[in-house]
Amino acid sequence: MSDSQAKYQQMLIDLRSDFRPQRDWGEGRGLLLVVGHFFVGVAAGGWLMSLIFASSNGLLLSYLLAALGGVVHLGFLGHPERYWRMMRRVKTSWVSRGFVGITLFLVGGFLYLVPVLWPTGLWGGGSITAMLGYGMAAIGMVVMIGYMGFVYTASRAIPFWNSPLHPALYVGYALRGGVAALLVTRALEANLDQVNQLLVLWIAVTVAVTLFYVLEIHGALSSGNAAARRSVHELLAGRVSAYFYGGILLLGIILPAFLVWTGMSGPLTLGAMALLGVASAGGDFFMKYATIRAGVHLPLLTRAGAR
Amino acid sequence: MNTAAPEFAVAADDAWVPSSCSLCYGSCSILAHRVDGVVVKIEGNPESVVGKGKLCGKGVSGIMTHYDPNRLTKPLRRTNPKKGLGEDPGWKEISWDEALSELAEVLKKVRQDDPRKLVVQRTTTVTAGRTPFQTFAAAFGTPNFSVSGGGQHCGNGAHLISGIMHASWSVVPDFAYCNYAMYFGASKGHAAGHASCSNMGLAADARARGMKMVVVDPMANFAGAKATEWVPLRVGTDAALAMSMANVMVNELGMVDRPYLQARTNSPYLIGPDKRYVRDPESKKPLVWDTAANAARPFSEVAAADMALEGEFFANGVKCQPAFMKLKEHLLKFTPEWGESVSTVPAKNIRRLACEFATEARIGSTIMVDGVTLPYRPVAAVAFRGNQGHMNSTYNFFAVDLLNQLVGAADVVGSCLGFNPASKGFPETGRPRYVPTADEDGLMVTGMWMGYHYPYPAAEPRMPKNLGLQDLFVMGMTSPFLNSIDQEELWQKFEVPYRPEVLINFGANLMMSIGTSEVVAKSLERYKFIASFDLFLTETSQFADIVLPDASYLQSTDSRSNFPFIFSLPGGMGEWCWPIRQEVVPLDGEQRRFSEVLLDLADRVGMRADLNAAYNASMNLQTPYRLEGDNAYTFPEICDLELKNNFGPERGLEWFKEHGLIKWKKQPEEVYWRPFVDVRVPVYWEFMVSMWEKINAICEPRGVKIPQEYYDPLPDFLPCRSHLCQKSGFDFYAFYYRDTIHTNSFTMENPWLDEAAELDPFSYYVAIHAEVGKKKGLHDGQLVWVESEAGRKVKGRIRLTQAVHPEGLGIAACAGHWGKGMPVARGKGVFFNELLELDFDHVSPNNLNLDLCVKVRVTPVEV
Amino acid sequence: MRYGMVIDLKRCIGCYGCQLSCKAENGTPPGVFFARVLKQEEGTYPTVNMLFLPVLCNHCEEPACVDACPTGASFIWEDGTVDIDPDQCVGCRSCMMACPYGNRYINDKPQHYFAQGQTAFEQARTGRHQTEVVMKCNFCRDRVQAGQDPACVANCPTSARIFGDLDDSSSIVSRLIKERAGFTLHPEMATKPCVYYLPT
Amino acid sequence: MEVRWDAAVSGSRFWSEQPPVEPPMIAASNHGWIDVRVWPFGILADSRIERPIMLELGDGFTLRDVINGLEARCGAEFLDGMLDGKGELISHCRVFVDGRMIERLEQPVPSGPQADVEIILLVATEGG
Repeated sequence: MSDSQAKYQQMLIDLRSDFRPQRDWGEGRGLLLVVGHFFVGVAAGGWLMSLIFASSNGLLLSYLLAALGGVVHLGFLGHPERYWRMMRRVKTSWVSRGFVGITLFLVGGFLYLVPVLWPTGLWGGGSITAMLGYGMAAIGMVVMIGYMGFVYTASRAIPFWNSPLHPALYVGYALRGGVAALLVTRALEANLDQVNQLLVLWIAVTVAVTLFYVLEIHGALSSGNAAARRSVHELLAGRVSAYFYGGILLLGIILPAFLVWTGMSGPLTLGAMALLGVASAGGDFFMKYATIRAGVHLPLLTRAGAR
Repeated sequence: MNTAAPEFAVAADDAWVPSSCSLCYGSCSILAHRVDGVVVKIEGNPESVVGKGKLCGKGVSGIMTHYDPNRLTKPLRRTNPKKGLGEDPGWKEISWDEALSELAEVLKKVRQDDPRKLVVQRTTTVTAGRTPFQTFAAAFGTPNFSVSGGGQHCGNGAHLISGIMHASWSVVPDFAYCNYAMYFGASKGHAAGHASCSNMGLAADARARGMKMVVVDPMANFAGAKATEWVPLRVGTDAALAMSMANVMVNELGMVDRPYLQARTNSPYLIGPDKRYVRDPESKKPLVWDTAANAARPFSEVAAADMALEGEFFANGVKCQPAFMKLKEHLLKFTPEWGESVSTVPAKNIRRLACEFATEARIGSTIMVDGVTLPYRPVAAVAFRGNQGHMNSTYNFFAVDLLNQLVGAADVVGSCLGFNPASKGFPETGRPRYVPTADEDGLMVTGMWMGYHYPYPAAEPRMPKNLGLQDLFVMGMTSPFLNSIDQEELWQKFEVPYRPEVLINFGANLMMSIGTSEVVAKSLERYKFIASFDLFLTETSQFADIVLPDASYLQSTDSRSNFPFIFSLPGGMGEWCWPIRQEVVPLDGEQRRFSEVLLDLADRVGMRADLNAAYNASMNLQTPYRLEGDNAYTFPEICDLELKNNFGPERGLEWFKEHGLIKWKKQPEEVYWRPFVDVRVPVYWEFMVSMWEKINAICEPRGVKIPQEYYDPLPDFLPCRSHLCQKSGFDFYAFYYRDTIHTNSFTMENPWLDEAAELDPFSYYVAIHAEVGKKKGLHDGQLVWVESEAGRKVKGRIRLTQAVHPEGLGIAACAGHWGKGMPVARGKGVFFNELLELDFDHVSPNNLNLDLCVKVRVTPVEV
Repeated sequence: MRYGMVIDLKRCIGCYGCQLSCKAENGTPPGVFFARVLKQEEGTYPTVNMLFLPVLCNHCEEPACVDACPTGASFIWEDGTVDIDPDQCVGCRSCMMACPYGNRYINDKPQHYFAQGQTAFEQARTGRHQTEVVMKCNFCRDRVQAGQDPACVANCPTSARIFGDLDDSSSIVSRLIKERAGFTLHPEMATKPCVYYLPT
Repeated sequence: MEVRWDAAVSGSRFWSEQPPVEPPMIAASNHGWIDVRVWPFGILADSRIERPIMLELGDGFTLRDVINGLEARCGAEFLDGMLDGKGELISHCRVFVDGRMIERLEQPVPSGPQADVEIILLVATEGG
């Protein structure tokens, strides 16, 4: 009982404040949603990269992450037993589209992956089923990469999310997650070929993502919306600043950048490569977590009082 | 079509029961929706005039007070004889028979010894508690009756002067016609108070119609928040502002209603050098100067138009002036510039407000209402709790009402009305019929009153027999001396022949509602035996020997939940309305209704005959509806008799249970009764002169100095203790006010109301001026100590706001519970009354109202 | 037919009557307010007024919440009222992120106000609501179907709240909006809210 | 334009009309002596005095006569709570004769051969 009692007391404090922090996504069970988003993002990017760099292990890892992401999403729901209803509003709801995308990917991925891993399996690599699976997985992957940003853009209650840059940002982070997944896979396979290409790709994607994020923050600050500004304050100097500096910057950018720098200028040990991948993925997670936790509701009273 | 036999008609229980709310003394009419034995909704009763189908936030939340699991269900007996603030009573559950027989034994002994040793005390919240407890005290034979903090803080000034000047319990603008309402320390339709829900609608309609509302208040969070103009002022200086305005109206503008002053006030009465009336030697009637006959003659023999208001004359061999002349000269010293120095209201605003008020009054105009031509004065200066909660209680209120009297805006169309001062009663029976009358000096005596003493003419001061010393301080109503720190010293000085021994308390939580808890605790420890009717274990019931679980208002029957009409029936035109309260759901546990317990107790004490006689006298029951001998009537039977007595034999309790109320049309001659009733209102309080002499004659030889300036016939500004405090660092005037979402200290236990208060910017906070707060390094929400000069301290959180006077410190309601019996209320809000000293030095020497403003210092709490 | 509401800020005195009559009518659990009152001061000393802003679901013509809802639990009745079918709600709270006015609440708080558990009232009224789903105001649909006003409108002591059909240009609400230049909250959010406020 | 304040309304008999329902009039008796039973209640009901107090008063007696009879029977301090300084009834002392309230001392009391006089002090001061 004390958990929901604590939630009630916190609700009263929030309702009293000028800027009501958004807690439903990100806190308590809401954490599962962030973890779900993270896995789905990395899985989608991983699948794409694995296809490009032809890494069947990468495909398997991505598929497992996607499945895990799906389950964690269900764990977050109030009534998981009604999950199938989430596909009924594809016409209007990005969450619905995301759900359909993940479902397509999981089904298609399974059909495509089985013959890749067990060539002698029930159906062959070149069989119709496999080709169908590949197609479905591809569509699913594209949706998984793209839909998440739009979910935030559609959230008019939280001005910080309600900006047009979010989709691009999440696409970027999905790709970065993919590169990270591939690096980790290659490290596990002790396979170092094309590593330089991967590192260059990682740098490019990271630069893009960081640029988007800076643009995002700048957009929020200059938007003239007090709630958006308050979110940035929470991000840079408020409740979630630890996740921003520690998670996004240190773990997500500086550490991997250092490893990349050592990798470029000298031999990259397998361990370093794996650490680079994990750290970069960790950065992705904290980016999503910090952005969600920094969300602040649009205040109904336009001007804050004398407080 | 034959209907199913009752036992087969298993209609699901789904009923809307008409009854009366009890979340505050307004007692608005409600419809309680009971489904399968559970009250699931409380709404206003559209049929009723009291609330007009609406309820405030408290009314609709009554469900959660009724179903509060912390409510008492069984009588409790104290096992730990030691009483004190931290003392655990060690409650033991006992039966009603044990409880009442023990209480009856104690009462019998006291009644034998000296019935005056019993003190009966009730909360103001339950209006229906008035008659049962007053009649019990009268039957028992004790004059010591009190309405605890509800009376001590709020009303000795407001009710006294509303009675003397408007023949009613309180005053309110005639919202239907008023164009310019000036509020002094009152909310009238914006927060709480008498008929508050009805007034909310009426005031909103008036504001929407364009009524200008000027609110004089140190804080702008209720009436001030909706005001056309908020006039912030230094706490407790209302009289300075009002007298300066009166000076401008009389001496600078000369805009007064001379015909009204001549015909309906004692302005023309000639005043001698000894400040008293010059009386006709034979008839003893006050003389006036007859300008037609150019001679002094008794007021009753001169046409009003011929009475002089100004000038200097000789009568009975003494130099004299009309009372109005005395007032006119008295006002000269109250210049707007002086007014500004005391109240901080800029002089130019004082002049403008006075001019607006006098102009809007449209002196001399008349209007037709329901075919009757009546005087029309569409202005009203009203005051209530905030205005009179000071040392200068009487004059703060009197000065404000002077503004009405000067322009004739008293109980006429659009003006300052008393709440229903006159009624011809239900057309078929003419009951209850009351109308103000004139005493032998022609001055008004109120027709109906809440207590059995009347505000005017005041009784003769005498050596006190009441513990509250009201028979010495005859202008006093609720008295501080039942709990003050100097009670014993004063009782000894005035040779009060007995001491209080037994207290019967009904719901009052005086530990929180009067003053410093430590002082009140000591007064409670002196009682030999305390029995307390309560809904919850309060901080006060911790001192009781027996606690009796009261039924809630949804389980009670009362024939007079709104009686009398002067208390909380909305003023102005419309309809008379007599609602009742009836059970919606049966009693549970061993809860019993206080009204029935009192009857049971009367039987056990053996005073049923006296109680029946007291009911006959107080309810004015006429044959054949009088209570006979010592018959053991039940309370519903008494209710039935009263309803038949007033509305005819076929309209008893059953009829009212079905209809919920009865209403009939108000006549213009009832609502705007002043032109029809030949009574004069005292603009010059001549009776104060002799009153002071008699009181001081008793007090001074006993070392109790009564300052004569509090008994001058004309109002003045007299500073509170807080205004005299010069100690450095003490730079806030702390005051407290009624919250719209709370009633006294009662409703913090209601979780819906507590939740709403938690979200309110002011309810549980200490409000100070934003710039002043920042300069002292205080930030919003900071935990601070608020400390009085005498070292009393309370903790609270700061709310920085622009809506308070720079020197003001505003605290809401009577909050800050610490007892465990009300867990939802515990620790919520700020316990303001802890700052109030409770002694003769801090009450008005005129009407005994407690001084509610304190000079305080604010310091952060080291966390 | 499009139901809407007009709230006259000149009349409202912040008595919380709407917030509490709504709570009594719907038995909402702690922390859930289908209607509530915001208070904010305006101006600087001494020209200060208090803005009492009663808020509730605006039943928008183009509700972002209905678009965001993946399951169709959030829908619009033919008379414009926005409602939730609790049997279909999956509890993903997307609608709470979409509503710019924050008038949607997840029912994950304690289902009773007193620590001791549910009162008889809460068993009868709060118990009717499913937990772990989102709840919101539906203009007291049962009352309106029975020809009554919503509870908050019926109880408002200052008659500041008026309920009616915005499509009917001769209705009181339509006329008041025109005559008194009714405005809505956050029009820039383009959800076309149907609760209008009349300036003080 | 000085409008006389009462010009608006003059000669209205609104408040002088008798209320429709009056308690039944008691025919004034002419039996010479009337035995009057006085019932003091509340604080007046001193346990030492047995209730009712029997008095014998002449026809057309007034309340003043009853008071004097009580003073003779029970002593002056019995009247202490009932009368004010000028010997008039104080406002919260209510006297009923056969159920009808009598307000002034000099008012002749209509009664049959036997009269019940109830006297009670309603002493509570109210506030709030």
